[in-house]
Amino acid sequence: MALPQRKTDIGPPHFEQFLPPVIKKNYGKWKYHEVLSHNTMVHVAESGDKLWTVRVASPRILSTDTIREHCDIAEKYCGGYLRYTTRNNAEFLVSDEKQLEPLKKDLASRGFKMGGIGYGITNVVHTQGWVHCHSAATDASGLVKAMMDELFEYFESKSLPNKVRLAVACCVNMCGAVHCSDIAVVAVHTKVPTVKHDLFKNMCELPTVIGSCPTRAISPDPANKSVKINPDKCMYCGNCFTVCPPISIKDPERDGVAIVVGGKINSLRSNPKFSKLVIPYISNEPPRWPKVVAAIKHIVEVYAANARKHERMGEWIERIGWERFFSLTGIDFTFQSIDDFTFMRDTMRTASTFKW
Amino acid sequence: MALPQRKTDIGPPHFEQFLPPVIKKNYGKWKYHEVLSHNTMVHVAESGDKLWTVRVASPRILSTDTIREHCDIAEKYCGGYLRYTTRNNAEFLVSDEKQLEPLKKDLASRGFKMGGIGYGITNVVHTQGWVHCHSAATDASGLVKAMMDELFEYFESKSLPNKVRLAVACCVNMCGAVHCSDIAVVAVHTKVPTVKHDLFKNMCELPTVIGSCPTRAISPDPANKSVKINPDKCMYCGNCFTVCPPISIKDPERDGVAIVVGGKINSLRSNPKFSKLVIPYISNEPPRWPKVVAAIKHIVEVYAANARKHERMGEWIERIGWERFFSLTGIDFTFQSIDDFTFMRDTMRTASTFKW
Amino acid sequence: MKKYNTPLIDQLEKGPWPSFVTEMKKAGKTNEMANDAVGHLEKCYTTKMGYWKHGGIVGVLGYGGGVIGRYSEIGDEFPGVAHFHTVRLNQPSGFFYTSKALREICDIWDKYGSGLTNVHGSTGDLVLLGTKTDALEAIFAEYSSRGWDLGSSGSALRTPSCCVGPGRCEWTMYDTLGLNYALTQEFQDEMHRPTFSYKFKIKSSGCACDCVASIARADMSIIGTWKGDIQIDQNEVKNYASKMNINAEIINMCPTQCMSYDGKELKINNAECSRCMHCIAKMTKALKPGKERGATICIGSKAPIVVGSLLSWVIVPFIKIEEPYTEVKELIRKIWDWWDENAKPRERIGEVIEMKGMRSFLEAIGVPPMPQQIKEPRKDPFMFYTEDDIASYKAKEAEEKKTGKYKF
Amino acid sequence: MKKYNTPLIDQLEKGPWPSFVTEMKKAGKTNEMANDAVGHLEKCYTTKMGYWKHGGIVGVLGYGGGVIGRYSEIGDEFPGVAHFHTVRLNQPSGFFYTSKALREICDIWDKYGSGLTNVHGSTGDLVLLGTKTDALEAIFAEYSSRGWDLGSSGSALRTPSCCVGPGRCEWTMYDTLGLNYALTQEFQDEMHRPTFSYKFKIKSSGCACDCVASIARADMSIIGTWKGDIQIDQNEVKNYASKMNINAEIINMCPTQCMSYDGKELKINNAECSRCMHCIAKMTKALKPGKERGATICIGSKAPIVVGSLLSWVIVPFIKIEEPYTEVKELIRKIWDWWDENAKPRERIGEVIEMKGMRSFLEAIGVPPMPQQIKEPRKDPFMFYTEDDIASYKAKEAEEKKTGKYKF
Repeated sequence: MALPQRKTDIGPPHFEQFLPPVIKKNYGKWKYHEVLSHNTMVHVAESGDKLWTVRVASPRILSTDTIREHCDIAEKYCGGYLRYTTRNNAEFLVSDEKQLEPLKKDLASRGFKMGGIGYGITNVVHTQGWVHCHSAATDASGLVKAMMDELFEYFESKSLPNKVRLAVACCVNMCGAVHCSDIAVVAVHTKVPTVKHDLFKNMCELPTVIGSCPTRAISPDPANKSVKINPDKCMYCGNCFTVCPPISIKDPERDGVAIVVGGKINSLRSNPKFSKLVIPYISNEPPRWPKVVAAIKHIVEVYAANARKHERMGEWIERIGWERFFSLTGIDFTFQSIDDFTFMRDTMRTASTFKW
Repeated sequence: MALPQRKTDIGPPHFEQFLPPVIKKNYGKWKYHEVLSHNTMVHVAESGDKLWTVRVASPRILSTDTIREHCDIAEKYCGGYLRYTTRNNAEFLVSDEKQLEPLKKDLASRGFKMGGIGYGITNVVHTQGWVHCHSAATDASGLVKAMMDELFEYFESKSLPNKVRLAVACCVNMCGAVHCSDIAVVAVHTKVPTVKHDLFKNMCELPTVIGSCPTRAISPDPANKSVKINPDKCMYCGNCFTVCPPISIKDPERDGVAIVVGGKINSLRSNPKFSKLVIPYISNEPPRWPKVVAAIKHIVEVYAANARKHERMGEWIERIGWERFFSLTGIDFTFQSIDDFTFMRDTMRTASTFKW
Repeated sequence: MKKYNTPLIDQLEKGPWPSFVTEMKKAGKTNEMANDAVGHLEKCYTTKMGYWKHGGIVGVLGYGGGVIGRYSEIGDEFPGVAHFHTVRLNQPSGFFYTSKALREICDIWDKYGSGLTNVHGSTGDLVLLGTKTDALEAIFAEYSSRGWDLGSSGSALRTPSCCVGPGRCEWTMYDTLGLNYALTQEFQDEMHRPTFSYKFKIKSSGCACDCVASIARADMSIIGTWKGDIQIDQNEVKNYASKMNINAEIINMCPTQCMSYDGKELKINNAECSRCMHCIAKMTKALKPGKERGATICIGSKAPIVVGSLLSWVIVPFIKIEEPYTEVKELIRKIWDWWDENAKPRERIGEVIEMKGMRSFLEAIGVPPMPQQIKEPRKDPFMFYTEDDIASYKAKEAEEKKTGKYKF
Repeated sequence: MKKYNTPLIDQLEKGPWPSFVTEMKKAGKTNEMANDAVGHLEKCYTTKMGYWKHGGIVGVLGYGGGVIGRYSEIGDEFPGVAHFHTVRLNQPSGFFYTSKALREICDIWDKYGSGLTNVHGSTGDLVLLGTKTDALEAIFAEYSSRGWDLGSSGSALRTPSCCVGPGRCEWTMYDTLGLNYALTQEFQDEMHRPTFSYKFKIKSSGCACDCVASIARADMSIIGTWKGDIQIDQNEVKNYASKMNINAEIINMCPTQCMSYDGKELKINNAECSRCMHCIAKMTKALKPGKERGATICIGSKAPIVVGSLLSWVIVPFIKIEEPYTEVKELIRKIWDWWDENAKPRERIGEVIEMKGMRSFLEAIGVPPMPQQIKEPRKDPFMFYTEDDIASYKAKEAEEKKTGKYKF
């Protein structure tokens, strides 16, 4: 069969054709909403119309079969409309309350997991990992699966002082807003990369490679028509590898993950915050990364036991002080947590006021 | 007359010989103190002994005649003991309450000004200025005199929400803790320095001059055996002039002063803070710098009218927000207040939460 | 179809959370590429290493982006993933779909690709995961003829994305879906033909809740905000009072301490409110944002590479966001012009502003300095003065001498 | 004696604040140097420029510092200030004097110098302002024979200074006067013979009120602090309650919110107290610091030159400060050793730590990493790992596998 006529620069379809009638009618005229449970919320329009949302977990990697199953459900209960969220969940929207319980029953019977609304843990922002990325130092989807299995009760039913936003980055490039999460896992390299000098001059541009290094650790190696890397300055970020394939940084036994905590995106109460490094290294342990999962669960539990209602992880930590976070969690404080990169001036303590 | 035998490395006299008997007796055993007025406080020892302190203003530059007059007073009322403070006031100490009023009466009759204790304005930390410094861009003592004449009521009797610590630096070298003052005046240059190339090679070391520049604006000028200064990078700090006399930066009509506010040293309630730039330039107007004095008085008055009790200038500003400080004082916000030096990352606002 | 033994990743099919391994196997039942992707992944888990090569340059005619080339180092062993390119399909604003549209997307993808997707990718595109070079033109023809275009990749405007906005949120301060669509359409050329120094992301959030994380991961963050008083329904406040401790949960958590509640009436000193959304988000029936609505524009956020992560900086405290969005579009073009003139290759705009200084950037785009742009003024008195600056200070002083009144 | 016409600086003799011009004129009545200093200053005020040259190298035999050479560019016009060197006399701890001692200092100074002084200079020395090169040896002989030594200048340990401490303050957590004297005596060589990369300042404050501003202007800041509970006299609390609003002024201003007062009893959760001194400073009769006393050692503060001002960083959260101060002295020598090995010329220690990293410094002086040293941990996951670090993580993990218990 001949291919249809291609069109360029048409952009995406206009979103309006995908809006359910109740949304089209009440577009921009919503009055308030209420969280009814971990899996359901209702939005009420100024017109009095109501829209119920049921949120369903997704592994983000979906087969077309599963997408079609989403479609089946949408057609059965939602007039064929559905949407996905920024954090990769599916959402089924009904404007007729009578459809709500049958929808949820059907979802449950098909094995779909509902939850992720309100003060708990929703889906994890993450990167491609070994599934599809060239610079991955770990698998992201596997870590997410292992974490969410363990934390599942916080998705489905159990509440926390506020949301806990999790993220996984399979290298320090950190696609997605991993660097501002309540808890994030970031894969790290720990060894200076090696350079295949014979391939360098054909595959890499010298100024680009030198410029790729955030710590100025790379300098020309004229004898080899290549570069050399100063081990005293290299922080193993892997950016040189990204711009120059003959530079190799992967090392199965030395690659691992670090854990950062206390970031947030929204401006509620306090400004957006970066996550901060608290555990510098855990060995890469596929398929279920038991120590990483245990560490995250431990941090969530200490937060749950100590934070005040509405306090995000980072707000709680800033109220009690980072020294208290380390003592409450029992996490070892290491040299790696002391910033010796761009923020040292603003992160060292400049007062004798701290807690013992 | 022959000179006496010199001794080296003997260090200062031991302080103990200069302590009044009441202090020797109660050394390290003070129980509490009370501020009795802007010029008098009493310290009470665990033994019940009391020590009254009367604080007296000083211009810091003292003639030996005036020091001898301090000595006369100390001998008359204080057993010959006296001390000076870190902020250059003189203090007369009496352990016999009966001496207190006669001491104060005598001080007043000789024209000495008493005050500077408690929540007001005490003496001004300052540098040498034109009186004695080679790199001065203004006179410090003259500015202090003009300021304190205008603010004198806050020294002698009028109270503020908390102390207001003033300082004057006659260049950005900022001897003394000028950079952490409630309000400080700092003299600035505003033009790229000129270089006398013919003198350079005999008087200056090339690497030292290049290294002296915080913004890497200086590069070698091989043709002149000298250096050249990139006007796009120079921030007129004058450090190159300090290490190399043939570099000239003074300019009577362009030199001026800037005003920084909101710094503090102690850790009470909040951590020590740097002062921040709010007025980037006022022309140098000796002998009495009327606009500088008016600006400082205005800031003090706005602070007095708006801060809560115990709030230092910087604490008040941080509570209300810097945007509100600018609107309350009516000070123009200029590009100079936006950090484009080392702290830009931490001083730009990264949230849509601010006040109109 | 080859049957792989996958003892390691099989362990990721256990447990309550939906399993991506199950999804991969599901697609792998009928699709050779997906099946080899399963075996390939098991190998990664066994050796604790990835095997994907750096992306090569692949794409569709006339476009410089939208497809990410991906090849395996061990394609001999897993021929189904020897080529395994990603196709980015530009998602509709707000991720709204009909089942009809999704089925069409799936059908085409099953025909040419692995049957595996990401719904959605980090930037927002609907990601079609794994196809071969020679299928790309057919894929593009099929999708574009049905109204779907490719998203973006490389040194280009990346696919813009936005929060659900007026589609389902009472707090949105402008039409995020509409703006997002309009910007995407306006800048098709900048998306599909990479001519920038590096990537540029635009994300639109309707309010300070920032559900698309624009402040952290967009070179341009457009965040809804308002002027004017928060609208209070005192009756609803009373209803909340019966189920929550308003003083503990609202008043005492207000960052500016601009509210009070005496058990009868909630009072807000709106002049001191910073519009953080806490009170509104917790008492959504009782409180509504003010009536003059628009957005704050922030610039520059990015992840750690190269010299550390940045959050976006406030540039324009308030701008109206109204159709046809001329003001925003013009601002974007001015921003790109300055970036283009000043950036070295692979420099994000935040990095260039850091290098060249905020003043250069603000002057180029015609925005004056405002205290809303900063958390606090500079500390060190090292600063640039132009000749014009000095002239204007001197002129002000001359004026003051005449009037006898200082202007600071 | 030449009589200068000084209309400009005469205006600085008016007003209530004591006038430095009056002081200069007073000295100038009988002293030619001081008289010319008056004329010289009037010229500065007239032209709005200074006329002092860069200091040349002058001093006394065997010392490399303590005297600052100062020459006027217009010495022909004002011969009395052609040479106008500064002599720094090392002040006694706490600036305590007897009139006898001061008179002796004045008499010698009138004999050889301008009769003008700074009581005191910024670093703490009693500054004798203005003398000639050929008088320096006589000045030193006269002062040193009477027990006074020179302070310091140049790339050396600068004259240490301290707050009034146990001399007259109930809050001092160690003997600041004693420590200051002991350190000054211990390091005479380092003060008088500059062999450092640049200046090094030590300032000792008895508590967090930091009356000598050590946190802002000392390469080594020694700030008194304590462990253990704040001592409360509940009766005195009641007395304060009759004259102040304890909840408004104390409880609500506590930065850690670790206090409460119900009108009867003041309670402090000492575990959460950060020892900021606010409550103690405002209720000095009722509250006293805890009983285990010592100091926090912070390193690195300086003014803006070269790359911006620094406040000192916490290095040793708690150290006992007790005679003979061996631990502090040893720490100082270790700090100098590391600085000496790593600094370029004119690099302050804070700048070197920034360049080389805190870890290098802490390891060299034998101090472990502690969360008390930081306000917050690093943001970007760019970090160094040593082979030993990795080995110790691996060993910990091996141990965990055995015990089945994780240690994070």
